[in-house]
Formats: sequence, structure tokens, C-alpha cells
Amino acid sequence: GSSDESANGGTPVKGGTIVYAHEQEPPCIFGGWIQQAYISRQVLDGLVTLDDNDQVQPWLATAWKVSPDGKTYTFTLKDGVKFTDGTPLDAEAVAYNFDYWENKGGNSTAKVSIDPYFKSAKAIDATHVEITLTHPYTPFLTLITQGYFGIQSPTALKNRSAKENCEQPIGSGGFTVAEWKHGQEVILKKNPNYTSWPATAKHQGPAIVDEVQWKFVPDGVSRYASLTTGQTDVVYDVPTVNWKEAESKFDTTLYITPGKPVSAYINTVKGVFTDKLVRQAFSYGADRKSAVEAGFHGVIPYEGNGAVSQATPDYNADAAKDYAYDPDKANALLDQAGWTGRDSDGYRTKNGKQLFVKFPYPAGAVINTEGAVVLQVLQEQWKKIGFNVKLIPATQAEVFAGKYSGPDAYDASPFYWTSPSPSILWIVWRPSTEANPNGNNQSFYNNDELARVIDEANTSTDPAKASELYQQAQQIISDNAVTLPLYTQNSTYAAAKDLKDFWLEKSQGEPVFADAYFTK
Amino acid sequence: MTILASKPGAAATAEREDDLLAVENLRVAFGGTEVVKGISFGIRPGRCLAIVGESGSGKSVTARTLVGLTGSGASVRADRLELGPTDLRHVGERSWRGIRGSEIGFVLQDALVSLDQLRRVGDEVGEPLKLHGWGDRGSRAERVVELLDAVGVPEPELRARQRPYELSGGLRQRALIASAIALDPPLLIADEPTTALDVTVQAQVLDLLAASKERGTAIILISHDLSVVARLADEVAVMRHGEIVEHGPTAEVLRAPRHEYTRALIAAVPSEHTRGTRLVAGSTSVPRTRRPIDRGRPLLEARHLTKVFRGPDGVDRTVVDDVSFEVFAGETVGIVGESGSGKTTTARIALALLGAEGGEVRLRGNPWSTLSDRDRRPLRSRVGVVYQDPLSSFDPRWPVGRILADALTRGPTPPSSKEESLDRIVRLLEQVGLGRQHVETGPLRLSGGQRQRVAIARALAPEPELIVCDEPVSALDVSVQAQVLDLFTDLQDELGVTYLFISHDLGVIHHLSDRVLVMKDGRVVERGTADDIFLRPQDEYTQRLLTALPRLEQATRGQG
Amino acid sequence: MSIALDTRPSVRSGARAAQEAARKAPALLGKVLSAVLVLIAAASVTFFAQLLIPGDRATTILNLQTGRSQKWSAAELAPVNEKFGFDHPVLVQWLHYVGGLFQGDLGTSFTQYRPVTQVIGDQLLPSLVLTLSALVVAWLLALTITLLTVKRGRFVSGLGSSWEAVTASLPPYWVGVVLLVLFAVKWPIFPVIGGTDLWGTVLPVLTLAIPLAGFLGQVTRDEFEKVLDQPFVTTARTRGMSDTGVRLRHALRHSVLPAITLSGWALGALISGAVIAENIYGRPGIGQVLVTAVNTRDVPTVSGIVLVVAAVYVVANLLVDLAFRLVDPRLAVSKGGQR
Amino acid sequence: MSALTLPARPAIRFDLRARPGTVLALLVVAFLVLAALVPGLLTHRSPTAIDLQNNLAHPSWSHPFGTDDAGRDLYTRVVYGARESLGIGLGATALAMAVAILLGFTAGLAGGWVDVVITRALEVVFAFPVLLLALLLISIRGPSVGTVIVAVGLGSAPGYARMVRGQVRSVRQSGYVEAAGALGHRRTTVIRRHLFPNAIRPLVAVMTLGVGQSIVWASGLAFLGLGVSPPSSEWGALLDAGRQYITTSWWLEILPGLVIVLVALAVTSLGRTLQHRLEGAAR
Ligand SMILES: Nc1ncnc2c1ncn2[C@@H]1O[C@H](COP(=O)(O)OP(=O)(O)OP(=O)(O)O)[C@@H](O)[C@H]1O
Ligand SMILES: Nc1ncnc2c1ncn2[C@@H]1O[C@H](COP(=O)(O)OP(=O)(O)OP(=O)(O)O)[C@@H](O)[C@H]1O
Ligand SMILES: [Mg+2]
Ligand SMILES: [Mg+2]
Repeated sequence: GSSDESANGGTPVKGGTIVYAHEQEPPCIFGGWIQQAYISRQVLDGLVTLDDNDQVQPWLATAWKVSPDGKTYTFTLKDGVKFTDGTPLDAEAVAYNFDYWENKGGNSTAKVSIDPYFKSAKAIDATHVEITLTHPYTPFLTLITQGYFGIQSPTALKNRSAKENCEQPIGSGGFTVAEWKHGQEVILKKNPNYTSWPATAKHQGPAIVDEVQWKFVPDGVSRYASLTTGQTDVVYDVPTVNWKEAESKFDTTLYITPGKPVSAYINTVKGVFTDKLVRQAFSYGADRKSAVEAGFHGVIPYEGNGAVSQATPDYNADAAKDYAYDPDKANALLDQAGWTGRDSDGYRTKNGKQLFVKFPYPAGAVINTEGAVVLQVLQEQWKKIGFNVKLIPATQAEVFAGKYSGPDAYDASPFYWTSPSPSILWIVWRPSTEANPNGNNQSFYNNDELARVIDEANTSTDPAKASELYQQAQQIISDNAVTLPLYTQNSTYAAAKDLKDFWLEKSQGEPVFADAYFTK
Repeated sequence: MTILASKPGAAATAEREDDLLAVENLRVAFGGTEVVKGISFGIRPGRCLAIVGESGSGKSVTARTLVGLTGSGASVRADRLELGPTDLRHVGERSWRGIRGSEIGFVLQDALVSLDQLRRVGDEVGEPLKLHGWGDRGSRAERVVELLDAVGVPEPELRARQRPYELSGGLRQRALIASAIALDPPLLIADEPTTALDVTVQAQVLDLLAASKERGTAIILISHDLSVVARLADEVAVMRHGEIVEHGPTAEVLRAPRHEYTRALIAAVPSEHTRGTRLVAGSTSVPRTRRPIDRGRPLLEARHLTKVFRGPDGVDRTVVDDVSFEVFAGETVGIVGESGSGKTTTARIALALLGAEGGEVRLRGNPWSTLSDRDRRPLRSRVGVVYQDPLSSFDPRWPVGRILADALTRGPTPPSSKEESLDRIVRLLEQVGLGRQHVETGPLRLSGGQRQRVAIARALAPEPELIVCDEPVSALDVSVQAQVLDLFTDLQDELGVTYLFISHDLGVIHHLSDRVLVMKDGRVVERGTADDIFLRPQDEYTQRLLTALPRLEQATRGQG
Repeated sequence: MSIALDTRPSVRSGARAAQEAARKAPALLGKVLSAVLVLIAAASVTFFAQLLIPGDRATTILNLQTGRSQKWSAAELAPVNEKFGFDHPVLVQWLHYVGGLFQGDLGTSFTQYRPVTQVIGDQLLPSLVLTLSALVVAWLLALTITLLTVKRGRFVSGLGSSWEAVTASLPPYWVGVVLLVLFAVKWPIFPVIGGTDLWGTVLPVLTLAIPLAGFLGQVTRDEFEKVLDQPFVTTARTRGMSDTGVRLRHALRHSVLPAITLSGWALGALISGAVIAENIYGRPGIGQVLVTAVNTRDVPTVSGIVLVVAAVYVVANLLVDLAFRLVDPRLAVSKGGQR
Repeated sequence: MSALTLPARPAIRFDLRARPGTVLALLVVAFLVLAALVPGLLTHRSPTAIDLQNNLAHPSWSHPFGTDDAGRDLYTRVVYGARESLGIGLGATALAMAVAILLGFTAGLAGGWVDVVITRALEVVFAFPVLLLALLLISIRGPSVGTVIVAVGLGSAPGYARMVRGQVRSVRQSGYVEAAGALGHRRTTVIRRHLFPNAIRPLVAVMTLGVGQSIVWASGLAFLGLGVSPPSSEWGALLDAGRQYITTSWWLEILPGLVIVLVALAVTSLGRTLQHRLEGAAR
């Protein structure tokens, strides 16, 4: 409430410019990369949003109805909402957007989130849109709270060039893209006619500030320094070493991303990890918890569940306790697996072959320098039990080019995948078959039992049942040690104390500036 | 700079009240080594004092000291150092700046590099005017033109706008003198003002200085060339090892030198009078014992040589134009001519190191220049070369021994063992007046004269019939030059070597050659026996060269 | 290393000047032609080099759009291949690219869907401002220090040359970080993230200029020392010129020659350094775009940047030649470049 | 007669008393070489030994350079990093030289169109800033010591090649090459005995300068995250890792930086001394 804040000192002021320092500059403002979701959230509105208790709340859709068979969703849209190009945000527009994501390559992450359950979207009348699924899919509503599902003006999408749609998507959000100074910043201007704030908004009405300067400052030291010198009001991704100081000087937010945490896919079809015992030994063999705490200065939590992070609904906390550091057990498992020899460097061998793990990691994008230190600490510990782990920092170019994808490219490789729903398990662990390949299953782990459990959870209409099944799936994944849990994926923010009501979307941790205001 | 008095007890000369400059017991040392060891002299207005002496004797150091620019790390002492009423020993840097240029004009030794290449000649010449606040911009510009005109620079307005590199050496030297006399200083110091110049230009510069003297300027002329000195100086001071060994009126010193060093110096100047004799060590009168010259078939025969070069401006120039000559076994053929007349190019064609556009060279009547490289290679050892600049003709990494060993392998009888090679190297070195101790010396550590001897030894090593010598002595001091020239004649007398000898020094050519070619602009303008050319020149150009040539005897006779 | 200068006198008369001009016209044309060739070659080399990058371009584009690293099915790849013409033979793609170059078309960015000319155009100015200011500042620093310290007694010159030696060895990014911490964080005199205004440009410029100044200073000092020993300098002194006069009027001009020659090269180094400075100070610029484009295999953008950088380089070297000729009229253009 | 075949020892003697800077530089280089060859002699710790209890410790007696975020001893890491850093410096310079010598000689000796083609090609490569070349190469081959060496080496090769070509051409014009020809030596002999060694000679000093610069370049790449893989403690990697601690644990960034500066300074100043000596000797 505002009374609290006035008590904290400072009277609210209208207008002003929020200077925000972000890290990465995306190629386009709208797209299927989390970096794009962050900024498109300012410009585009979604149908529904997620509150802090993971409950779906109205946004553009004031209400919705699910058919008893769980396959048809009918959304009632807020009346009179207009895109910033003046065209109406009606059922047609929403239906067009679903079609755009699913069939026109508009957003591959949106597509993969609801594939293959999505069937069609159609407008019933101006304010009612009906989405039909092929199977019942309980997480559907939660999934469409993600930033990838921002609704854009069909007129703009159809009539403008790819470049314009990339740089200045037209939505109905609290801000519009005024200018993109590439390499420097995106200028977001307040949308004075804003009417479509979500139910979770902290105030009713258009944005309070006039402008947001969304700057791109890749260097963490500079980014945080810009806040301490007052050059910026909010910064993203505070270096963990500065976190303690930031907590005392600024309003900080640590957002633990739901979905797959930072955990390594373990290659189960080629190399040493085809043997489950070896996989388990690998998990037991390093004190991941201490390494994470040291590497991230106690700021970023260790995550013991490699399937989904602790911020994900239906998280299995017990599975997270498996594989606590136990070098003796690791050694025993390796002995049992036949890796009993030792070579001159002290690495274990079996039939003359070294216990070698090729461990490429996407440097920078997924594993930052702190994460790299964690891996180096682990590398030392694995060495003690006889693993020769070769860490290979993969450049962005190599990662995107797919150099380290495919069963021959690695033994273990970390990645994360944000999602507000445990249904991410299906995306990641769905068996890859000839007919229906799953490029996301990068452990190449086809477990029909696991697939059945997840699928059942996804389609179950009973939340309690679903939750149980999701947890069961996580346990299966843990038992088989097909992923090496490391730590949660996070977004950290620090904001100047005179900026109030700056908050994050629960779904993916996107910053929200439409409610923020300065105090004097 | 404050100059301290020299230690008491140093020699002092009689005072001369009307001296413009008086120097007494001047001592200069660099880091403990004394290079000027207590010299004294004086000079009156309108007179010229020449300081002569071998290279390194301290002439330039003395001159620089007179303007307070001895150099960093120098310590200077003198009992007396006065310019008119000013005691130069106690002059501060600021006052020196007032004296330099206005009281003392100075022409530095290296004329070719003493003008700032990046500035206009006019600015350089007018600089003393500007520095001493003479006139305004316009009047200074006028004065510069006047000055250039006065020193005999043609088209002075044009020249003033040009830059030094656009001027020939002679013009540069004159511009430099113009700059030194810009403020009409009572004292002019000219350090080797003519060394870089051709005889004709040299004569003009000397005339210029004479005119200046005429107007009452006191001149200190520094030179190692006695014949130059003879034309201008009233007095001569002979320096050696930092001391003045002899000092007196020019004619007296040159005619009846008292000091042994002066005598050697005079004797060492090659000329028509030294022909057929050795130059060094009082052996002036010892005649050579020549071997007979075989006037049958020529050893080397050049027919209608023509060479065209494309200059940097893209214009073709005929550098060697229809040159023919022959060299008989046992004789010395001299080629003279001013710089750029095509002497070196002719020699390189004769050596088949350079292809020609036209003409042919034959060796002992056989084809030579027309052979393929491969066929010529075995014959190369019959023709040796001594380059103008021996240093650059040695691989800097190779010691003398290796240079000679390499040359020996090219001869008709290459040494069969290392021991033999070493023996022969030592013999060669001894032949040219060096010794075993030089075998391992690198060329960089040899003195100029030593280098020249090694070059000769290398040329001799393959036992050639003919040696082409391209300006082998131009870089040398007279005394060293004398030794080298003696070496050439001795070798000819002992071994019967044939020479094609190139020089722009008429004295050297006259001293050595049996027959002479005079070249100008790539053409042979006159040819004949040495005496014909030098005593009875037919061609106008040859005559001009000879009149310009300063002669020692002339001067001594004229003034005596 | 020393160059052998042809200092033979060559007096030019009016008639010859005209001849010369006539001769130089084709020479100039040749120069322009060879510059164009160099540019196209540079862009083409980049074009082909990027085809060597392992992995499929369509895959990269798809992964980039999704922030993922995985394999895609042929069906998923097909539209991308078609859209960017990857299904044509490489040679055809190249011809198409080079053909476009002649029409001023550098292609369209794979990731930003904008014409490359625009992608670069936005970023070129800040980068040029940064590198050129750095060059100018480096020159000023180098000259000031050299003029003040060269041959001024053991201590002062020692100080000067040590400063140059140390700064010349400084890694630019390290300078950047240290400057940032000192002058933007500890003593917040300058902004941390500068953008492109004057005040924000100071630290990035210094980051690049300080090491370069050391380098240029070293070269200039060597030359200065040599020049101060030249006879023409002594001659100037014999005319009564003061030490300062000698330094400013005679020695300076001679001693900047090698540094001028090196400035063309230095610009290349500065562009490399700019990539880093832009990173640290969050400045827009070609460097950021370049790193991103290389990382995302945005072939047209990378080739375009190479083309632009090469053009800057070529122009810079022409200017260097020109400056060289202005300072030292002795040398023909062709000799200006060598050292 | 063996004395004859010995090459002349050019008078390169360092008068050590006169140049305290040179002595210091020699000491630094000696330390560096020792660190690269027998790092164990200079430190008793392991560069990868983790000590999480003791991370980010200030420089002290037991940890002269402090410890990093994993509690590794920074001094030890610097010592062990010397091998790779020096390797990169030497490797890149050697590669650059090899390429430069090959191209420079071919161009300088062949002349004509070969010369034109090579000169033009060099100009093209010259137009690539080193970093750009490195970025391209690394994107093709992935980051590794080898790639860094190749990238920095190729990047600096054109400069050297130009120099070699100029040198070859000037030596070719020199009196001693002509003199050797006048003695009737074969062209190949002349090239082998005179041209090659003399054209190469001035490169020695330039090469020394190159080593220092290459180390600096390589660390620049690491700074962009394109360096050598962990847990290597190549100096550039140390700098890259230390950057984020600049405001909190300064030693992690400042000390490795100083080490790079010191080494570059030492190597460069030795190179310059050598250059002056050689130039002086040639005069
Ligand atoms: N700045 C200096 N530092 C040290 N020694 C010097 C310096 N200038 C001259 N010398 C030494 O002083 C001696 C005399 O040199 P100077 O130049 O006066 O000889 P010079 O008689 O003019 O000879 P040249 O006929 O070759 O010009 C030489 O041994 C020279 O090496
Ligand atoms: N390789 C060359 N290319 C172009 N021009 C040349 C070349 N060699 C010589 N020349 C020109 O040919 C002319 C004659 O040169 P040459 O060296 O034969 O003269 P020289 O009589 O030996 O002069 P000096 O007495 O100065 O040695 C000069 O104008 C010179 O510039
Ligand atoms: Mg002298
Ligand atoms: Mg000649």
C-alpha cells in the first residue's frame, strides 16, 4: 500500500525516467529467447498472468472456461483494449497470434511449450476466443503466462516489414518502443492509453514514469557500478560478489527461475555415462553444494534436483537430497562398475580406457565466470575419485551452431530452461524417436516409464494427481542420474531505494516498470 | 657554459693586440680523453686561418668550441678565449645565442645534411635574421634573395622556395654559406666547406669565401685538403692528435714544412709530380719499376656500351652513351668524370654485373657480357673488383678470414685444406700490409684504410688478371689514401695486375694511370695518355676541370 | 629499421610538372582500383571464412531465435534455408553478395532483419569518434611528453622513456578496468556507462590512448634523439637558436615521421581495442556488433564490418601518406607506407 | 682453422652496470623462463588446489598475491600460467615470423607479379585488425591455446612480412650480395650465405618486441572470454576471471595485470636494447 511507502519516507512523484541496465542485447524485441521476453513484457500484454502463489490470474482475458474434457479453453477478453497502432485487440487478434506462433514461425519457444497439445484457436465473437487442444493439458494456462505469449497487433505483423516487427513490436502494453539505439539502449515511452494491466498490477492506469531507458551493459562490474554511482536506477544480474553490499544499499530481488535449473545433461548413449553406476558416482563424487555456495558467495542456491528447480510448482524436494557429497560411495560405485585401474595421472581406467568426461559448457550465456569457478572446483574433486573431466568453454557461436549437440559431442553439458510449469519435463525428457525426434532431450535418455508418467501428469485434470506424478517423474530422473544438478537459474535485480513498486513477473522473472514510480 | 682556465704552465703564444679572436691553450676532453690538447691561435679581420690535419685530429671539435657547441659531455678549458672584447669563457647560454650567427658565422662540416630537409631553403637561410630580430618578414625575404644571389646561387627567388633536397650539393653548400654570412658576422668558421663537392663547384665556393675575406671577414677554414687551403689561407695551422704541430704563413708551411708530419702530408697528395713514385714515408723519389705493357690483344674490350635507366620521375635517362675502350694487360686505365657521369655504371657493365641496352664486352677476345650467367661464373675469378665503399661490400657477419677464404675458393687453385687456406689468407693479408691478427676481425671493427686493404686482398685472392677499382680511395684520408695507392702500384709492379681505375679525383688518376678516359654525362669526351690529358687537354670540359683543380704548387709558388 | 631515402636532387620545372600530372592520373586510378580490390577481397575472405565455421547456418539462426543449442529437423530448417538462400551453391551466394556490394548493398543481417548498412551505420560513428579521438589524444600525450623530456638530462629523459615503456606495455582492457574503478567508481568524476556524449567518452578514449601514446612516444623519442644529433640541428644552434626553438622548429617535424607512418597501423589496433573499451563502458559501437555478429554467425554483418574496417584502414593509410607528404615532401606516396 | 668458420660475433655485449633497466629486465625474463620450465621450483603449491574456506584472501605472507574465489593461490597460478602465456607469446611470434619469412622472401626475391600478388594479399590481411582475425578464427576453430597462437600469429604476420620483404630487397641491393656475385657464386649460394642471414638479422630484435605484444594480445582475447580453457591459469584468463572482483578483491585483477605489464615491459626493453645494439653495430 502507498501509506507504507510514504512512511518509508519520500513522496511519490509522477513522471520521470527509469534508467535500467540490462546485460544482453537481443536481436529482436519479440522472440523465443528469454532475453526477448524480458523486454517484450514491457510492450506486450498476455492473456493471463501468474501470481506469487503460482495461480493464474486475469490479464487481457478477464475470465476463462475450460471444457469438462479439458480440451477447450474459452477466454473472455477485456473490452475495448486497443493496440498502440489503434487497431482493436479482439478475439480475432488473439486467435491470429496463436496461429502466428504455432504455424508461422512467430515464436518457436511458444510453439514448443504447447506442442503437441495445441490444435487450433478461433474467435467466437469479438471478445471470446476459443483454444482447442488435442489432449487435455493442465499446464496450458500456466504456460501461456510466459512472456513468449505476448499478443501483437495482427495488422502490424501482416503489413510491416520483418525489420519493423523485430524492432518495434506493436502490442497493447504499458510502454511502446520509441527508439532502439542499437548497441546502447532501447527507449520505451509510456503508453498513455494503457488500459489492460494484469490483475497482479500494483496500480491501475497507465505507467507512472514517462520513459524507461533500457540500456545494454554487458560488463557486470560496470553495470553494478552504474547503480552505485546513481547513473542507473535498476540493474539486472548483480555480480554475486557485490550482492551483500547491494542488499544493504538497494532494494534487491533474487528471483529463482522455475523450470529446469542449471544442470548438466548426461549423455546416456555414448561414453562412460552409459553405465548408470558411473553416472551416480559422478553425482556423488563432488561436493556441489559447497562449490556452489563458494562460487556464488552464498547468494545463488544450490539445486539438488536436476529436473526442475525449487521455484517450480510440484517440485520434489526429496529428490533434491539424493546424491549428497559422498566420495566413498562414489569410489565404491566406480569399483563396482569395473573402473578399478589407475593410470599414471591417477585417473581411473577400465580395460585400458581412461575415465574421461568431456564437459563442454556454454560460457557466458549459461555458465558465467562464477559458474565456471564452480565447475573448476568440481573438476578438482572429481579428479580425486578418478574422473578426468575436461572442461571446454564453448563460445556462443559454437553453441548456437550446434557444435556441442548430438551424442558424439559431449559426455556432460549444462543447460537451463525456464518454465513456470513442471510440464517442462515433457519438453526435455520426451523420448526421441525416429518418427518424432526430440532435440531437447539432450541426455538422449528414452525412458518410456518416465514418458508415461509425465504425459499422464500433463493430461491429468486433477491437480493433486498431477503434482504427484510430476514428483514421481523427478524421482525417476534423479534415480537414474541422467542429469547432474548444479544450481538454480536466477535473475537478480537491484533498484535504487527511491524507486518503488518495481516488481518481477512470477512466470519468468521479467521486470515490470509500468507500476514503478520515484519518490522524493 | 663556463670554461675554466687551463692549468698554469701551459704554453702561451705572444699576444697579438689586433686579433679578433684569440685562443690560448685550449683543451677539450670527452669523458677523460683529451682530444684537443692545449692549442693556441688568433685571427685578425680580413685574414684566413686554415686548420689542416688528418681525420680525428680535433679540427671540428676546436671549431665547435668557438661557438660554445662542443657537444655533450665535453669539458673545455682555456687560458684565453676571446672574441673582440668578449671573454667567451664566461658566456651564458643566453648570450651565446646572441653571439652565434651574428658575431660568428658557422658552416658545418656536412653540407649535404646541414640544412633542414623539410624546410624551405629561404627559411633556412633567413633563420639567423629572424632569430636576431633583423627587419620584418618582407625585408628578410628580400635579404635572403640578396644573400643567395651574393653567394652565386642562380635563380635565387626560385631556390628560396625550394627545399634543400631539390638543390645540388654545391648549391646547398652555397646556401649554407649564405646563411652563415647573413648577418655579416666578423668571424666566419667554415668546416670542410668543399669536401663533398666536385672540383668545379669547389672552386666556386672557394672564390666565394675569398670575396668574403676581401670584405674584411675573418675566416677560419678547416680542411684536410692542402691544395684547397693553399688557395685561400693566409696562415696554416697543422693539427695532429689534438695539437698544433706547425703554424705559419701558408706559403712558408707548404713550401718548407718544418714538421715531419706536415712534410708527409704534403708528400702524400697524389698529383702529376708523384707519378711513377711511391707516396709514403719520404720515398717520393723512389721510382717504380714497371713491368712492360702487352699492347697486343686487349685484355678487356668494351664496344659501344649504352645503358638507359628509368629515373624515379619515370623519365628515361641514357646514363652510359656509346662508351668504348680497351684495357691491355699490365696497364692502368683511369676513368675520371664528375659525380653521376656514369663511371660506376660503365664499370658494372664491364664486370657484367649489369646488363646493357647496347654494346658488348669481351675478355681476352672471348665473349664475356654475352655469356649466360652459368657460363660466365667460372670465368669470374679472372676479373676482380674493389668497390667505392668497401664496408658495404662485406657481409657484416663475416670476419676477414671468412671473406678471404670464400674468395680463395673461387680462384684457379682453391686451397685443399683449412691449413692451406689459412696460410694463404695470412699471406694475402701481409701482402696488403695487414696481418694474422686481422683474420678474426669483423669488418665493422676495421678502420677505413684497413677495410680498403681487405677489399683489395679479396680482389687479389682468386688471382685475377684484371681488377676494376671503383673510387677505391675517395673515402680515405690523404695519408691512408697514399698507403693504398702505393699498394696498388706495388702489386702492379710485383704481379703485373691490370687496373681499370675509376675516380673523380684528378690527382689520383694522374698519379696512377697510363691512359685516361674523361667522362661527362655518360659519354667519353676525351681519351689519351695521362700526360696528354692532363698537360695538353683538348676537350673544353677537360680544360675546365683542370683549371678548377686547386694545386698545391701553384699556391706556394704564387705566394712565395 | 631505417629506410633508404632517395635524396637525390630533382629540380622540377613547370613543363615537367605537367608531364608528371599526366603520368599520375592513371596512377591514381590504379590506387583507387587496388583499394577497391583490397576491400572486396577482405569482405570475400570473411565471407568464406565464416562458411568454414562448423555447423549449419540455419541451425544457428534457429538456435539463436530460441536461445537453445540443439539439432533441428530438416523440415524445421527448410524455410530458413530458403529465406536466406542457403540452398544455393556457395559460389552463387558469394557472387550475389559481391554483386550487391557494387550497389552499396551489404546484405541483410541474419539476426536483426535489418540491412547491414543500417546495422553498421548506426554504430560506425561512435566507433570512429572513439578511435579517432583516441588517436588524437595519443598523439598529444606522446608529443607533450616527448617534447618535455627528451634529452633533458638523465633523470628527466629516463622518467619520460620509462613512462613510455610502461604505458606501451599496458593491456588496453586492463587500463580500461582500472580507469573505470578509479575515476568512475571510487571518485565518480566520469560516468560509468558513458554513451556517446563528450564527458562519457573521456575514459574510453584514455583507455585506448594511453597505451598508444606510450608506443608512439617511444618511436618519436628515438627519432627525436637521432634528429637532435643531426648536423642541421647543430647548424640551427650556430645561428643562435634556443633549445626550445630547435625542438619545435626543426626536430619535431622530423621526429613525427615514423609515428605518422605507424598511425595507419595503429588505427587497426585501436579498432581492436575499441571492441574492448566499448564492452567495458557499455558504449555503442561497431565492436559490440562485431562480437555479437561473430558469435551469432551473422555472415553479412561480419563481412560488412570487415569491409567497413578495411575501408577505414585504406582511407587511413591514404591519409597517412598524405600527412607524410605534407610533413616530408621528399617522399613519394609509394614510400610513405614502408618503414 | 675452425676459427675461420666461426661467425663473427657482433659486438653485442651488455654493459650491465650502465643499464640497470636491462639487468632488471633480464631478471624478470629469467624468472619467467624458470616459471615456464620448472614452476615447481618457485612455488610449493598446486595451481588448481582448491581451498574454499580460504577464498578471496588478501595478499599475505602465505599467499603473496592473495587467493581467488576458489581459494587457489594466485601467485602459484601466475607462476604456472607463465608456460602458456610465454608459449603463446613465443608461438604466435614464431608463427608470424615463419609466415612473414616465407612470404617476405618469396615476394622480395621473386619480384614481378609474384611480389605484386603477395603484397596485395598482405594488404588484405593487414586490413583485418588482429582482434577481428582472432574472433573469426576462434569462431571457426573454437578457443584453445593453438587457436590463440594462430590468431595472434597470423594477425601480426603481415607487418613482419612487409618488413622482411623490404629487408630482402635492400639486402639484395647491397654491396656484399653484388660482391658475392662478382666472385662467381651461384645465386642459391648467395641467398643461403648472405641474403637469408642478413635479411633475418634485424628481425631478431623485432621478434623480441613481438613476444611481449603477443602476450598482451592473447590476454585481450581471454578478456573477451575467448581465451584458453580452465582450469588453466594463462594470464589473460586470470585477468578475465579477476575483472568482476576489481571493486571487492582488487588483487585478482591488479596483480596479474601488473605481471603482464612487467613481463611485456621486460621483454620489450630487452628487444629494444638488442635493436639499438644491432643498429649501432651496423653503423
Ligand atoms: N661529441 C663527442 N663525444 C666524444 N668524442 C668526440 C665527440 N666529438 C668528437 N669526438 C672525438 O674527438 C676527436 C676529434 O674529432 P674531430 O671531429 O674534431 O676531428 P676532425 O679533425 O674534425 O676530423 P675529420 O677530418 O674527420 O672531420 C675524434 O677522436 C672524435 O672521435
Ligand atoms: N640502378 C639505377 N637506377 C636508376 N638510375 C641509376 C641507377 N644506377 C645509376 N643511376 C643513375 O645513373 C647515373 C650515373 O650513375 P653512376 O653511378 O654510374 O655515376 P658515377 O659517375 O659513378 O658517379 P659517382 O662519382 O657519384 O659515383 C646517375 O644519374 C644515377 O642516378
Ligand atoms: Mg671534422
Ligand atoms: Mg660511382
